[in-house]
Amino acid sequence: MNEQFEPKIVAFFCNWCTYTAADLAGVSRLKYAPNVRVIRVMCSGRVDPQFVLDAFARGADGVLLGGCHPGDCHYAEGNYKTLRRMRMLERMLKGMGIYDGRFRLEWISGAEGDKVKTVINDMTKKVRALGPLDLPGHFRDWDKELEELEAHVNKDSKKAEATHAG
Amino acid sequence: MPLEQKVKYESECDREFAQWVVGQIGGENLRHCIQCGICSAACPLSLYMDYTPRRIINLAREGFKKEVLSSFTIWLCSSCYACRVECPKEIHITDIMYLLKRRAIEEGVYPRSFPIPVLAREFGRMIFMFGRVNETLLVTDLFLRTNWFKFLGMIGLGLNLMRTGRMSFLPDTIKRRGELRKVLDALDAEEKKEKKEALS
Amino acid sequence: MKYLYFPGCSLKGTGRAYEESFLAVFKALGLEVRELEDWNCCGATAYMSVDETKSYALAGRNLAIAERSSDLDVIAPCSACYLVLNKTQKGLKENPELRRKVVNALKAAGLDYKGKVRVRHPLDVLINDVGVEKLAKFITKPLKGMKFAPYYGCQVVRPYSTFDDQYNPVTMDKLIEAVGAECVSWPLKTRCCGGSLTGTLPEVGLRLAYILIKEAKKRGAGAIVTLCPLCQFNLDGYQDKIASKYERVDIPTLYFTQILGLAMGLPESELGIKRGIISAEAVLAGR
Amino acid sequence: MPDKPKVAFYWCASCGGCEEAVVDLAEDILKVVEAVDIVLWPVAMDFKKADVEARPDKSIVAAFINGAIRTSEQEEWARMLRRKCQVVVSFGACANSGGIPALANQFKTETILKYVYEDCPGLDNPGKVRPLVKSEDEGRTLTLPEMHGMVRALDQVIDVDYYLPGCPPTPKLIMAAVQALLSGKLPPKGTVLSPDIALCEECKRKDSKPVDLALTEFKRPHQVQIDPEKCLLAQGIVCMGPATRGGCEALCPGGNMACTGCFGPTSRVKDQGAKFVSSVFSNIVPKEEKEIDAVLDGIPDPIGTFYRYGLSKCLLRRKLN
Amino acid sequence: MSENKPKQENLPRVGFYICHCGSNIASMIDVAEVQKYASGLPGVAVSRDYKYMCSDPGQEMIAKDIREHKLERLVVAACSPNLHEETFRKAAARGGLNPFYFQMVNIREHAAWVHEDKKSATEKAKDLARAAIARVRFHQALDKKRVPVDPNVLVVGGGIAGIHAALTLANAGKKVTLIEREATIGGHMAMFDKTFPTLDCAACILTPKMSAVKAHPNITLLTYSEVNKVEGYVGNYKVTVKRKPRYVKEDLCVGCMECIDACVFKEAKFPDKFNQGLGKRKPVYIDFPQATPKVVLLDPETCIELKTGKCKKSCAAACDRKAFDFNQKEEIKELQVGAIVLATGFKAFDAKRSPQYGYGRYPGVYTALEIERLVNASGPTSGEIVLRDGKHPKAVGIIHCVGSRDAKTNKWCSRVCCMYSLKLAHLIKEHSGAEVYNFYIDMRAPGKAYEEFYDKLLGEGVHFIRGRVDEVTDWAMTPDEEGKLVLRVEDTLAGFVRRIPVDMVVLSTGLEPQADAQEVRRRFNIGCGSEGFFQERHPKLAPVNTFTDGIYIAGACQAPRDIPDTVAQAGAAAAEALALIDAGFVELEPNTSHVVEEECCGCKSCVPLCPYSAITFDEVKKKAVINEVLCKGCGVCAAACPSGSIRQNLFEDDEIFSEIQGILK
Repeated sequence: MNEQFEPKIVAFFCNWCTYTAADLAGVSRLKYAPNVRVIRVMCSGRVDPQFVLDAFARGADGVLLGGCHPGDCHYAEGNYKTLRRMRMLERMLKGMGIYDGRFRLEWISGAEGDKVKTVINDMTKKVRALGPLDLPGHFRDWDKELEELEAHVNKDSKKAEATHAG
Repeated sequence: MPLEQKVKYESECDREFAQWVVGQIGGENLRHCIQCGICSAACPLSLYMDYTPRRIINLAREGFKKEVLSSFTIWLCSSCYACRVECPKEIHITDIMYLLKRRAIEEGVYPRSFPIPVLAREFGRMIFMFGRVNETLLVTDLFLRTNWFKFLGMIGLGLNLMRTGRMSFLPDTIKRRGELRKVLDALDAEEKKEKKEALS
Repeated sequence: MKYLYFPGCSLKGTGRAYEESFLAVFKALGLEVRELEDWNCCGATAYMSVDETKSYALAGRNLAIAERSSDLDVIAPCSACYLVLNKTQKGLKENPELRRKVVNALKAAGLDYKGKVRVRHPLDVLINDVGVEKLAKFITKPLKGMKFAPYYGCQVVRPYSTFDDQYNPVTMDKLIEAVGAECVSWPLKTRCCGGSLTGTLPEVGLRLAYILIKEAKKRGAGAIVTLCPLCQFNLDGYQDKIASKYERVDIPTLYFTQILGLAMGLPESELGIKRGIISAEAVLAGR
Repeated sequence: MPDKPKVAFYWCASCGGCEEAVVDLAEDILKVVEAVDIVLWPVAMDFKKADVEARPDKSIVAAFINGAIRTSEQEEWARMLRRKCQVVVSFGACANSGGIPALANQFKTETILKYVYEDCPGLDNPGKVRPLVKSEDEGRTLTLPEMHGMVRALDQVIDVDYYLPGCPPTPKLIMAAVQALLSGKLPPKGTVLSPDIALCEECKRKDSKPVDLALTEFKRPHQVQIDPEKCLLAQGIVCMGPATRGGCEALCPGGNMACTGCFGPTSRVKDQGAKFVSSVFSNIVPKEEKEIDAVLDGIPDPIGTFYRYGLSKCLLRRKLN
Repeated sequence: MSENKPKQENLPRVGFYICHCGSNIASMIDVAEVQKYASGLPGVAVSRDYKYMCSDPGQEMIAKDIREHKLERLVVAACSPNLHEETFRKAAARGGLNPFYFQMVNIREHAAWVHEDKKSATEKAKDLARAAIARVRFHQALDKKRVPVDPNVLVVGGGIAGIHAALTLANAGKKVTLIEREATIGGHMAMFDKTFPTLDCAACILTPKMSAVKAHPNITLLTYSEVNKVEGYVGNYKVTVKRKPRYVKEDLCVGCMECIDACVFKEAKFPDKFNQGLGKRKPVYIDFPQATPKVVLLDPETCIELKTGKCKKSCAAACDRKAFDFNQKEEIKELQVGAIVLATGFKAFDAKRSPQYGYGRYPGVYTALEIERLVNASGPTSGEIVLRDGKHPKAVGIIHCVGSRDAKTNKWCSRVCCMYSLKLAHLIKEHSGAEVYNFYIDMRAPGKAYEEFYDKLLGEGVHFIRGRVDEVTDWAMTPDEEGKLVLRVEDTLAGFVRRIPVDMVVLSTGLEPQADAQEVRRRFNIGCGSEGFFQERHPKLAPVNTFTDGIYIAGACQAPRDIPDTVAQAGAAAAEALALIDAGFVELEPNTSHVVEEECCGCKSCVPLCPYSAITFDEVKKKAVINEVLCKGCGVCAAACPSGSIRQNLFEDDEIFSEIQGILK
C-alpha cells in the first residue's frame, strides 16, 4: 500500500481559548492537516479521562486536549485540574502501551491561531509516523480465539442434541 | 555619453530566480522586506556599491537576475553582518549576499578582473590542496593573477611583515589531507547524484 | 579549567602575536589549552562564497575532531573562525537536509558530528569563566594612565554573540578597566574595519581603516585594542598607505591578550609586542 | 416430592473465595438447599461434566458463575452452562470485571509463562519444563486446557443476566439475589444486584471528610498510622470508595482498610479507574508539572491500584504489545 | 455498561442543514455530498443544503420544516457556533422547537477555511455531521435563566476614552464610577500640546470634559485608585477598589496651592513625572494647573514628614482648610456594578530599548512625549524649545517607527506616529525655526484631513526622507558634522546613503500595551492578543466587546489608536453597556451543572473544585448541591464526580460519548 496512512485525531478544545484560536486560524485562513476532529467543551476541565480512553477504544490514533494557558483559564483554575488528571492519565496510558505523544495536552490561547496550526501539523506528522493504533482492530483479533472455540463447541452441542433426540 | 534605456519589461525579469533565492538557506524572509533601507544605512560599504543592499533585495525579489548577479554590491559585502542585526524583518542579508555570490560564480557572470571572486576561488583551491591557508601566498598569488603592478605597491607591507616575523612562504598543511579530500569528494558525489536526479 | 584551542590560519601567520599572547596569558592564569589536532582552515568568509555545503563541511570536520577528542569547549580566538564555527553549529541544527549531507560526508571519512561542542571566544572565557574579580588578582603591573579604544569589529559580536551585546558590547571595556587603563568610549567599537577587502580593494579597505584609527586617535586613545587578527593586521599594517592617501595617524593596535599579559607582568617577548608594525613602545613607555 | 428448581454453582479463574462466600451463608445455606436442588457445585459435591452436558438446555433455573475466563476449559464450561441455564448470574469481581487475575492483562502470555516456569525465584525447574496442551506419557495422551491470550470477564464471553459484585459478594447480597430468583421478582436484565450509589453513602467515616479536600501527598497504608475515625482519602490514603458501588456496608473502611474498589463502578461510569483518577487528582494541590509528578509518584502502580479488580473492563481492555 | 445509543425505532426525528456560506464552504467542501450522506443517517428525517443558512430564507426553511416534518432535533453545519449558534437556536424556537434541541457543526472555520484538499475536507465535514447527529439525540429541553442587571457602571481609566465613556453613560442617567490610577484624570492627552490634524490645543478640548466629569451628579470620580478584585458575572459584578493615600483630604482641598509655596523645600528639585522629568516639582505638588480633581498630594518618597516624621510641616500650616492628614491610610472600597468599561490606555515605547538611537546616551535625543511637554505653553520651558544644554536647535531630526514595525521590538504599526510626527515637525519649526527632517518608512495618513495635513507640512518645507535611520552617532566625517548628532540613513527615494547632522533628535516612539496589561486582563477575566493588547470579541463585528459578557474595552488598551477613533470607540463601549443595562436582565446560558440527589453519595469530591463556590454540601441530606445561579458551566465537577452523579446541561456524558463515537464510526 503506497497510500500513506492518515491518522484520525480526536481533539477536545475549550471554548474560550483553544476553540477560539481554531476559529481564528480559520478566519486567518491558515492551512493545516485535516486529520483532527474537534469536540467543543466549555473548559478543558470538563474533559473526563474516560473520554480519552473511549476515543482510543473507538479507533482514534491520537487524542489532543487544548486549554487556556496556566493562569488564563476563563474559569480561573479549570486547566490546572485538567493538567493534574491528565498527568496521571498519561502514566496509565503508558502502562497500557499508549505513549509517544498519541495523547497530547497543549495550552493555546485565543490569540494563538498559528499555534493551533503548528500543533495540529506537528501531532499529525508524529502520529502518522507512529502508524495506526486501531484498538477496535486489536479487540477483534484478541476475540478471534473465542470465535474458534465457539464454533467448535457449537459443533459438539449439535452432537449432544442429536443423542438426546435418540 | 551613451543613452541607456531605463524602462524594464516583465519579460526581463526571472520569477524562478526570485523563487530560488527564497528557497535557499538564509533567503527565507526575502519577500518580507519593507524597503526601509536600514541595511544600506548600516552597511559600511554601501557608499561604494552600484546598488545599495536594499535595492539588491528588491531586485532579487522582483527577479532582476542579471542586474543582481552582475552587480559589484554582492562582492563588496565584507560579511560584517551589520545589516543582518538591524533588519526589522529579520532578513538574513549577509547570507543572501553569499548565495548570490555563489550563483554568480556558478553562472560565470561575476565582474571579470574584479579580484574578490578570484580570491574566493584561489582560497578554495588552497584549502583543497593543503587544508589550511597561507595568507602571504594567497595574497601574492592573487595579485599576480589580477593586477600585478598593484603587487609592487604592497612590497612595503611585505617588508614590514618580514621584519616583524609575520610572513612565511612555506604552505602550512594538515596531516590527514586524504581525510579532508574524502569529505569534499563525498559532497561532490552527492551533488552529481542530485544533478542527475534533477535531470531524469 | 581546560579548553581545546582552534588557532585558525591567521594565528599561525600574520596573527602570530595573538597566539603567543593568548597562550602566555592563559598559561599564567592556570588555564589549560590544548591545540585541536590536525585542524583545518575554517573556510572563513571567502569559502562561503564558493560552496555553501563544503564550507559547512570544512568547519564540520573541525567540530567532529573536537567532539572525538574530548567534551571540552573549543576556543576560537579569530573572529572569522569563531563566527564560522558557530554559524556551522547553528546551520546544521536548523537545516536537517544540510546536516544530513554534511554528516554523511564526514562519515565517509570516518568522522561523526553530533553538535555537542560549544565554541567560545577567549574574551568570553576570561570575563565569564574566570571573571574580572579573579583577573584582578593577577594584575601586578596595572597599565596606569594609558588610554585604549576597545575595538570589537564584526564577527565576534554579530550575529551569533552569546556573551555580549550586539550594539554596544562591553566585555573588552571591562577588561581594559581591569588592567588599570582608561577605556575610551567611542561609537565605532563594532564598525567594520574593511579588513576582508583591503587585500583586494585597497582603496575601500583603507578608507574604513582610516575612519577607525582617526576617530580613535581623536578621542585620545594611545592604542586600539582588538580581538581579531584580521582587524589587527588591517589597522596596523596599512598605516603607511593611509598616510599617503589621507593623513598620518600612527596609532598602534594591540590584542586584548597582549595588554592583559603586560598588566600581569609577563615579558613583552612572550607577548609578541614587537610584532606590531606600528610600534607600541612609545605608548607603553609610560608604564 | 415436587421437582425443586435446579441451581448450579461453578468457578472459573478465581481464588475460591466466592465459594466460601456461599458457605458463609451459614445456616441460611440450609434454607437454600431446602428450596433448590443443586446440580453442580465442584467445591462441595462431585459432578462430572457429562452429567451437566446430559441435561436438556434451559433445564437449570440459574447458574452462579464466579471467576474470570482465562482458559479454553473455563470458556467451554461457561458456554455450556449458558445453554443449560435460564439465568446466569455473574458472581463476584473476577466474573464481573476480571478481578485480580485480570491484572495479568498487563503482560504477554509468554512473559507470564516464562516467569512462572523459568525465572520465578525459588523455582526448581532446571529443564525449564513447561506444561503442554498435549503430551504423551507411556503411550497415553494427556491434554490440558489452552491458556487464552487474555483474561476476560464472564460477560465478555457469554451473555449474562445479573451481576453480584464483590470480592467476594456479601452473604446479604447473595441471599437477596437467591430470594429474588426464587420469588421470581427479577429486576431488568443486566442489573447489578447491589445499590447503584457509591460507597461513601454507607461509610462510617463519611462525616469526617472535609469539604475542602486538598491532597499534597499519597501514602500507602504501611507508611502511616491510620486514624480509625477519619476519612481515609483525607489521610492521603488511596480509597476507591467514592468511585465504587456500595452494598458491602463499607466493610474495609470499617476494618481500617481503604476500599480497593471490588464492587466496580456505578451504572453511570464506564471506566472505574479513569473516573477515580479524574476525581481524586483534580483535588491535589500543586500546579507545576514537577510538583504534580512528585505527588503522583506516591502511587507507584497506578494500574494495579485503580484497576485492581477491573482491568478486563478498562476501556482499553489490556496492555498493547 | 449502557451502549449510549437510543433504540433505532424510537430515534428522535433530526433535521440536518448544511450551509454553502456562498463559496466560503462550498468551494472546499462538497456540500451536496455531505447533505446526501447525512440524509442516510439513522433518525435523519430532513437533510438540506442552502446557500446562506443564516439568511432569513434559510432560517425560515428550518422553522417551516420543523413544523411540517415534526422535527424533534436540529443540526446545522455552517460556521463557528461562536458566530451563529444563537441565530439557529432562535430559528428552532420560531419553528416551535426548544432551542437547545440544536447542535451546530463548525465546517467553515474548522474545515473549509483551513484545509486544501477537497476530499479530506469533505470527509471531515461528514464525520463532524455524523457526530452532531449522534449527539443531538441526547439533548434535553432547557430554558435560559434570567437574572436582573445592576444599572450601575464602572469605567476603568481616566484618559480621554474613559472620560468620554463615563460622560456618555452618565448623561444617559446611569450612575458611573470612574477609576483612575494617577492623581488626575486626563491621561496621555493631557500631556499633549496640540492635536493633529486640526492643531487645536489638547487642553482646550480636554479640560472642559474633565471638569464636566468632576461636576456630573451621576459620576463618582476615584483618582489615585486601582481595581483589586472583580467577582460575579454579567450584570452583577462586585468590584474591590484600592485608594492610595494622597495625605490630603480630597473633600477639603480647593487646590489653592498655598501649601506648595509654603513647602520647606524652597526650590522644586524633584523630577516631575508629568513633564517627563524635564521639569522639577516639590514633595507636595499638583500635576498641572487643570488637574482634576484639583487637589494637591504628597509624594511619600520625597516628603520629609512622611519619610522621617521630622518636618515642621509648613505646608499643613499654610492650609486654612486643614486638609492635610499625614496619617491617611490606604482605603478599600467595594462597588456593585452591572457592566464595566476598560479604558486603561497604552504605554509609550521605552526608547532605551533601541540603543542605536542613543536615547539616554546623547542629551540631544528626546522622545516624542518629551517634545509634547517641551513645546507645551504650560510645559517646563513654557513652550520654548531649549536643548538640555540650554542651546537652541538649528536642525532637528524626527525618526519615525521607533519601537514599531520592527521584529526586535514591536512588529505592529503604532498608527499615530506618522501623524504626531508631522504635528511635532510643524510645532518645532514654528517654535524654533529650525530645519526639520522627518525620517519615515511609509507615510501613513489614512484619516479625515490627514493627507491634507501631510500636504500642508510638505508645503512648509519640512524635509521628508524615506528611510529608517541606522544610528544616531557623534563621530564626524566632515567639519560641519563636528559637535553634531549625525543620522545615517539611506534616502531610499534617491537610492544612496546620507549623513545628516542635527542638534536635536526626536524619537517617534510607538504605542505598547500597559506594563501591567496581563495582570489587569486576568483580574477582569478577559483575553489579550499575542502583542499584549486586550482581545476584542470579534475584530469587525464586536470590536468593543470581550469574551466576558458585560465587560467592554475602549481606546488604546485594545490597539494603538488616535484620539478621534478612541472617542468613537468609547462611545460605542458606552452604548453596549447601556444596551445591556436597559434590557434590565440577562439570560444566562443554561450549560450549568446539577447534582442528581438520589445518585450522590456525598463524597464531597466536587465541593472544593468549584471556582465560584457554587457547590455546597447539604449537612442534613448529606448530599452535594449546586447553586445554578453561581455556576458558570465549566463542567469540572461533572468530569470529576467519581460516581457520575453530576450532569452538565449541553455537555452530558452521553452527549459527549456519542459525539466521540459519531466521529470515529
